Amino acid sequence: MTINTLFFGVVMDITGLRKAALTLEKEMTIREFQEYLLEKYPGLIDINNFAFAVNESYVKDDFKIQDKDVVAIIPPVSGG
Amino acid sequence: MTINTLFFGVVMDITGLRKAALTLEKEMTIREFQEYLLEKYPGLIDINNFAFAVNESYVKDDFKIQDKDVVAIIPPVSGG
Amino acid sequence: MEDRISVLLTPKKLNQQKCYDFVQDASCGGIVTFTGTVRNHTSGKEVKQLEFSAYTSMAVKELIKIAERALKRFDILKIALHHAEGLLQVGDIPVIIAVSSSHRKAAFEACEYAINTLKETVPIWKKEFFEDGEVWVNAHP
Amino acid sequence: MEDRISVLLTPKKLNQQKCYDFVQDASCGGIVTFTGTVRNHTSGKEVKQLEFSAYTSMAVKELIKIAERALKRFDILKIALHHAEGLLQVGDIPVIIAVSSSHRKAAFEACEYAINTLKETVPIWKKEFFEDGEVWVNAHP
Repeated sequence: MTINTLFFGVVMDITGLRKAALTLEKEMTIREFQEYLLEKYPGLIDINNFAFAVNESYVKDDFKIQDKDVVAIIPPVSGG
Repeated sequence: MTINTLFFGVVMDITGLRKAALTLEKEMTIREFQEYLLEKYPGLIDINNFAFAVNESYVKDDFKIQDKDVVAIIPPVSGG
Repeated sequence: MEDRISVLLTPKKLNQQKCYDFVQDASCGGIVTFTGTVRNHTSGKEVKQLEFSAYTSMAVKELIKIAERALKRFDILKIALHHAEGLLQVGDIPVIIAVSSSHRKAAFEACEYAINTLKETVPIWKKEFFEDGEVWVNAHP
Repeated sequence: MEDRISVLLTPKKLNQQKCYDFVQDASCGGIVTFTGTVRNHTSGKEVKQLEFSAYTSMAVKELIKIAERALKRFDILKIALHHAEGLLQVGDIPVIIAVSSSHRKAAFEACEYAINTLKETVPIWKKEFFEDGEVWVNAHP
């Protein structure tokens, strides 16, 4: 399945990308996707922690990603 | 001794005066002065409660009024 | 301490930008403002207008005391307390309190402290005018 | 509920009067405002400028969620949450939150709740520029 992944802030700097269409070989939870990301972009290990949003809403670690989902990696926010 | 007395808000309406030079026959505390005022202006009994300021500072009931003091009767404030 | 305090009691229209500009500072991270506005009703009765009168000289002293205490008690940078005198219409602004700080929590606390204390201690009196009469607020039991 | 909420995420300069005018109402007695301002230093280092970037579509949704929760949780009338994107200089305003209410305590609580929650949940990122480099705030342990 293919998911659209969005990168922001420090994560964008580390990956060098604003977005990427990633092809996953199996269904994944957010937890599994995070491990997959850390393998693909080892620099992410330096980040404080990050959250995930699927289709513009925060999701938990056990959320199952679906085909065509838009998955955003949310590094620590600092608005305001 | 003579003191200058200032009236504000509802107290001004009751006494019909903005200020008055009152001659006291003896030295008085604020508590005694309050009794004196209630005799002089019986309408004041209807007021919620009032505080006193001498020379522009709040004073307590046992404060002793001096000759030439400016004594303000402060009905419940409602600024803001 | 005086250059960190702006106190005003005036028959003129209050100016929010003036309060903001006074407290704003390149070293502050946030500004909390309380702006009072004249409501169109009190306990279900329609308010036509308000009149504020003050023991002016003492009121200014009490406003300064509040500002000084706020500066001592809270970790804030500057504070402005401006209050109007005279006739005000619905929507007009009787009071503005602005506080700047590096720490927003302190600014919120100081601003709330200042307006609460102002309403308790500053010798200013509000008369409400209704269709059928007028009343000094808080005067009667 | 929508006519009681104003949410904005914009590359333009924020406008305090606009926020005030949105929340002001003849039935409200007070307005509490939090205005963020860009500080000239962070942990002792001089800040030259800031840049805010956002996951815009989601950030707007999160701002609306905060406004809706504030309206449910506190006895307030209206709320505005405006946030800036892009480059800001020292003294500029990244965020304004304005809340109107009959009861000032509720307005203070709702305003503080809104800015605290915004700083925790809204996907907006701040980059600080110093003389000798730049850093994403909060990014690293």
